[in-house]
Amino acid sequence: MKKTGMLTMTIVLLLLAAGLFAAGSADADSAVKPAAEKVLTIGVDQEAIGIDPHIVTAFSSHRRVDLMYNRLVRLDENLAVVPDLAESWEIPDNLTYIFHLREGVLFHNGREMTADDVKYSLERIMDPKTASPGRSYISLVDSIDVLDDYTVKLTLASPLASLLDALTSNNLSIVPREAVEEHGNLQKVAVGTGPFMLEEWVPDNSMTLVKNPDYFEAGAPVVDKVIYRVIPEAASLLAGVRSGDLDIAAINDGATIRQAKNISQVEVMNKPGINVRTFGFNTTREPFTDERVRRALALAIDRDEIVSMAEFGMGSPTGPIPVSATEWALPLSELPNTSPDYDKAKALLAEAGYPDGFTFNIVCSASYEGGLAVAQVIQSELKNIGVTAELEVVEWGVYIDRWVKRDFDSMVEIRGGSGEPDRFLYRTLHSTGGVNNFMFKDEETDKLLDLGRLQTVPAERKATYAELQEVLSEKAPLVFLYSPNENHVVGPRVEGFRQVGNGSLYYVTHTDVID
Amino acid sequence: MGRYVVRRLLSLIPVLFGVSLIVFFLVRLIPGTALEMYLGTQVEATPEQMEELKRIFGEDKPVPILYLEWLGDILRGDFGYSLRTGRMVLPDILSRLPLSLELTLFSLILALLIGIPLGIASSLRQNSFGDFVSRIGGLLGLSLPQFWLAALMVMVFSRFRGWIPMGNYVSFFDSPLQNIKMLFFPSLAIGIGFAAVVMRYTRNSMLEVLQMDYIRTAKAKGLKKPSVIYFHALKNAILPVITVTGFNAGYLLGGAIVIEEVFALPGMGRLALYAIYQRDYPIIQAVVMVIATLFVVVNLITDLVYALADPRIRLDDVVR
Amino acid sequence: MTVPRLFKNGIAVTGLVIIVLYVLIIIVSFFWLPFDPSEMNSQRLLEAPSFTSGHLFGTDEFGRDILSRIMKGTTVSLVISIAATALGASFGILMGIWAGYLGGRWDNGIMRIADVLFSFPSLLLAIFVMAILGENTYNVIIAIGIVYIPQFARISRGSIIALKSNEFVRAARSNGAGRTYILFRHLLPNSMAPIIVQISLSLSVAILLESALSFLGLGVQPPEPSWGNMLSSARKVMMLAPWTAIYPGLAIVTLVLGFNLLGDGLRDILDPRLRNVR
Amino acid sequence: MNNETILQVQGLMTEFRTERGIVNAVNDVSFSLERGKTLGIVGESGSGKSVTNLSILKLIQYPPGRITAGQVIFKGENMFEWSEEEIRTVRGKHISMIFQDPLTSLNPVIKVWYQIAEALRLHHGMSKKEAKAKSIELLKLIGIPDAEQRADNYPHQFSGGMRQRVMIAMALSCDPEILIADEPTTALDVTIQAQILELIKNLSREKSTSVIMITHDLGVVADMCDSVCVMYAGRIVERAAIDDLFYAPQHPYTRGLLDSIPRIDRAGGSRLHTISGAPPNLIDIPPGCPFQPRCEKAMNICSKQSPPEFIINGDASRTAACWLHAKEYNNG
Repeated sequence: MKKTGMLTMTIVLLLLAAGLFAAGSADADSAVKPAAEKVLTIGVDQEAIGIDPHIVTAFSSHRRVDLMYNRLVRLDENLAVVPDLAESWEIPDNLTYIFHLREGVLFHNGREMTADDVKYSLERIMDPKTASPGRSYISLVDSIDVLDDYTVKLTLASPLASLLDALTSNNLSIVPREAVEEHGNLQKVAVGTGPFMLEEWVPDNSMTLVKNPDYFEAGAPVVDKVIYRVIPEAASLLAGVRSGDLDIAAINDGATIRQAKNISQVEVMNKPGINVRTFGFNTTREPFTDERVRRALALAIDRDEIVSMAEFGMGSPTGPIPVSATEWALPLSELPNTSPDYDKAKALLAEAGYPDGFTFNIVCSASYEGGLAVAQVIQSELKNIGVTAELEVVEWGVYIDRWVKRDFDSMVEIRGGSGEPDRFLYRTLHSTGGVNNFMFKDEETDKLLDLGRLQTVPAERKATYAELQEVLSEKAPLVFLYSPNENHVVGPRVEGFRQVGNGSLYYVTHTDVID
Repeated sequence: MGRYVVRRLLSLIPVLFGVSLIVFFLVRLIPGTALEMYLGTQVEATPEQMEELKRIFGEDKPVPILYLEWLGDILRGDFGYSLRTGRMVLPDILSRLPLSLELTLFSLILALLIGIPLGIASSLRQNSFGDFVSRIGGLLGLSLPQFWLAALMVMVFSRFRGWIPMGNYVSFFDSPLQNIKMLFFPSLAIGIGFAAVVMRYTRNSMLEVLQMDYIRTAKAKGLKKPSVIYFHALKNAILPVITVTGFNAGYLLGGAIVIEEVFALPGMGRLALYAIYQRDYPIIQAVVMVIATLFVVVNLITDLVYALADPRIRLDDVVR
Repeated sequence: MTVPRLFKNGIAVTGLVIIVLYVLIIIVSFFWLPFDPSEMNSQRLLEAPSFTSGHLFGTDEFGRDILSRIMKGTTVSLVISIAATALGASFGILMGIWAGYLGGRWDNGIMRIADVLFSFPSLLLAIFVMAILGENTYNVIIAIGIVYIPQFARISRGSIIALKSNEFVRAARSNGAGRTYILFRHLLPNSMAPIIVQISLSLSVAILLESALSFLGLGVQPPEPSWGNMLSSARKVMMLAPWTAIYPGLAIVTLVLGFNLLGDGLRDILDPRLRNVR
Repeated sequence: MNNETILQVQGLMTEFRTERGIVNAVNDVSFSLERGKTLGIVGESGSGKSVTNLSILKLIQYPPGRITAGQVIFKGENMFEWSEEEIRTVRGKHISMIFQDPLTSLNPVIKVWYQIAEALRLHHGMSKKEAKAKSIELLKLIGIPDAEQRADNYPHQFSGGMRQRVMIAMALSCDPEILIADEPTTALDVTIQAQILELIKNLSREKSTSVIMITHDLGVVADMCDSVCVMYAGRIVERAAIDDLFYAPQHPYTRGLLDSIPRIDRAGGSRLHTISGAPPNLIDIPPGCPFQPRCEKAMNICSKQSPPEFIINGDASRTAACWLHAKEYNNG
């Protein structure tokens, strides 16, 4: 014990000494440091799962890729398509797209980006071996031709009016061939053309990006360093901004945002996002095979109540096209079956043979995407028309499993929307759509979706999608509930940050920090 | 002693084998696969893409074959790649290990610093009002749900910059002061419960020891009260406390999941949790194996420390 | 002898009183609750506790009455804690006494299994079981019960081994008593003291485990109220409406404290080495 | 120096509170000890002899034990009026003790030399080094072979007799004026018993230490003591010089004790005597003589009134608490 006592003492003393020493040296460091390296710290709730822009599926990865790579075109804060690597483009017919690239854009490895890189990137995405989620966005592209170093031509197999919008996806970023060949893939390294370069990545802790000094946009980026910190708890994210540990935090939890609004030190930025919370039916299971039953349920749902209870008011009720896509979305008041009418609902149920209601399951999960809170409100609302909903609350992995296997009566989901109706609705509701989990097969819907792809005259397209919105509200394969706000809580040092609306952090490039 | 350590480490083999078997098949019983998690709900994949993905995610072979392959790999020290991030499993785990060890160590230190003095004080006034109050206080500490306490701490202390880690974990060797500052509340949230356990053991053990003849001898020698209590009594009373501390240390290594989650600390528990959510089998398997190994090693260390503290124990005689 | 001593022990009595109070709350909750615990009210979201509204503990983010939910949740918490402990204790004790009594190969085999289960972190094991079985109240019981098995196995094995060599066992055997008879009539009753203490502690830990599982979204599932899932959903709103977290938290703390007090008191009473003449 | 009274115990009462009631372990005990002499205190287990002696140094644990009355006069001062701190300075330095079971009485996790050295460092202000040297010296003195090496051992590495030697070394390290030996040989083998007793006898004689020898073994008393007190049920029932006790016991209990010793000089035919019955329960002692239920010569008065100590033959140091002597007194 004598010896152990001595040992303990020695360790404690050593630790103390080390502590003082390091504290002293740390202070010395900061004193010597040259004036103000500008560091912007961003808090996010999930770690990136790889950073190869062609491979990643997780939203958390997209948020990183945003700042390290460029696409041909990008979305601005109004969700409009604007130039990125392509300075301009021509669409001679609805099957041909010609892009003129910026000159003098350098990859992080110092080599200039040319049309060959565009061709290589898009072909890598199309290669099944890459297993890229971006493949479906450009599956209609028939050929990619390099016209000269700075011009590239895409030829489509059939018209796709939403192609430009699709090309804004991070999954269609332009990457250099040699980096892929050197590393096998780009999951751990970043060699893009973007405003920031990867400096260090400590998984589940932080990712540090440094300014790309050769970035093609003059004066950007403004800050020298961007640090992402992974903090799963919304409350902790807010606390971080409040204490000054974080400058910007992306928070999707309504309660926390409501609370942030009461805190004077922080600013809350929000706008309706492009995602849509949905309550969808398995249209191959009784009684949801009957359109009248689905409509009756839609009529029992009070979107405002759901937004106020499940999102603490931080969202906007929406129809089939997210309200943030202002160009396309019809106001809810112009769509049928979007406000509660219990009498009509009960009448429809009686007509369909369920005068006393029925019992069914709602699959949901406790994670944010799983919509447990929404399911609880729906459950309560459906009591008004005598329908009993039983919640099947499952772990997230099980939720995905059920989703993939289409094993549910009904399911609460959050769907990644788009400012471009074709991109959102075709895959969701066309009978051949890849994520048509409702197994909805409706000729009228298919016809309108196909038509929308062909039309390049804006007014004509608009009419088509207006009609589609009405059809979908009437046939109700799913109930479009609301678009959650995109929220950022911003500290006092931050200047010039703007939200895109699709969660992208692109405008970090233009953001400054002021002490 | 060397022989004893070797024997104990050898006994690790059947345990680890059992753990590996259980974990490998158990994780595959959980509905959903890593591939499904990877694709999520937003991604479409064509059939030929799916074939490729299934090969990448190791879903193209029967599970027993996969197990044998995996067993062969880990015997060669190859823990494979994460299905979620594509990174090598072992470096990823080893990078989390210091935090988990540190959190465990700090919580135990806090628990001992709080628990032992309270336990002694309580035992010296057995059945007094103070004893009653401190016992109830100790049991109260044991009754607090850790995450509740942690959430309350975040709520109250998050306004002070640098006190709550916020995902910004600083290694002890980079900045010890900052490191200790950040781990203080997480360690406290964990340590309070264990402090109660330590207090209880200290108290009970002190009560027992204080009745011993050798305490009477010490008093009869005219020793002052502090040296009777803190030297003669405590040296004996501490023995069961060592055992329980070691036991808790082993338990804690993988058990701080909830605290790591609330304070956003990148530790082993959280790694395991996320791996389960993502069905990242190689990670789950490796984490559980590492934790099980640590558990056994910590128990071994405890026994060694015990033997050091109690001269009556000679390790080579211990039959296990 | 033990029962009067129990009542002399202030700690144990305090614990018992708390537990009895909660049992009374359960009985009351079967017949009467202040509000319907699942009734949502969009006009009364996150209302602070007040006498005038009748929501003594305030309302949650769906406008539901927190007091009613806590009262309803008491049943869930107690049922889980008792059932899980019963499950873990019965399997664990059977394994432990069998291993301890038979010794040799049996002992080795059974205790290796317990070792393997033991070196699994308990929460992780519970998470595994929940993920495999799916989230509902029964599976919470099974998950926690499984976590308990090795603990009970170790304790009961230890005390059986300590007793096995005692005179009275030899005496019973020389009187021609059978194995099973000796085990259940002689050894088990005499080894109950540490097991009883472990049971009372397990009861309290079960409540904490349930709440930790719920925190991770793997426990009792809404809308059925459990203290754990109330706390877990309160986490989001606790800064806005602290009462949503404070009252369910206090409910957990007091009941767990009750079990812990009882357990600690029982330990005093059953452990003769600590028995101090007064 | 002769006949100087060094310690005087007067009217000592010690009780224990238990769940069943108050145990009067020591009930109005008085005796005195002279310098350089050895006093034996004899009695069955539970008769209160150990408690009496623990009470002298206030080593009774409270709760449950408590000294309720009496005086202990050490060199003319009543120690019971002293503070705890003052009493502490007497312990180990002026009055030290040896206990019955050397295994449990030595701290198992502390090295032997350190346990001996503690008192030296405390009372004589020795440095650690000096104290260790002195401890080794003491170990040699009491006959431990290889004392230098053995000093670093722990108690469990010693045999029973060796341990008791260590206890003795510890007790005598500071050259106390009084040594209280509480059944020092009970836990030992017979052969070792004699060695230990011899050791105590020699050491105490050398330094003219006064000894209180607590034992249930009359053989030990005969071997060691100058005078004897016989205790029964928390009281002294007879006191006498050593020869008087053996040749002319005055109390039936003492007589019983003596008769239960096998003796060579007794005729082969006589039976070995035992005292029938059991010692009384010390809770709620009935009125009358506590020995009365077991006494062959019990009279009426014995069950009604407890006998005071009667002085025998006018010698104040020769008493017996028995009503039989009341008659004799009256007649005389």
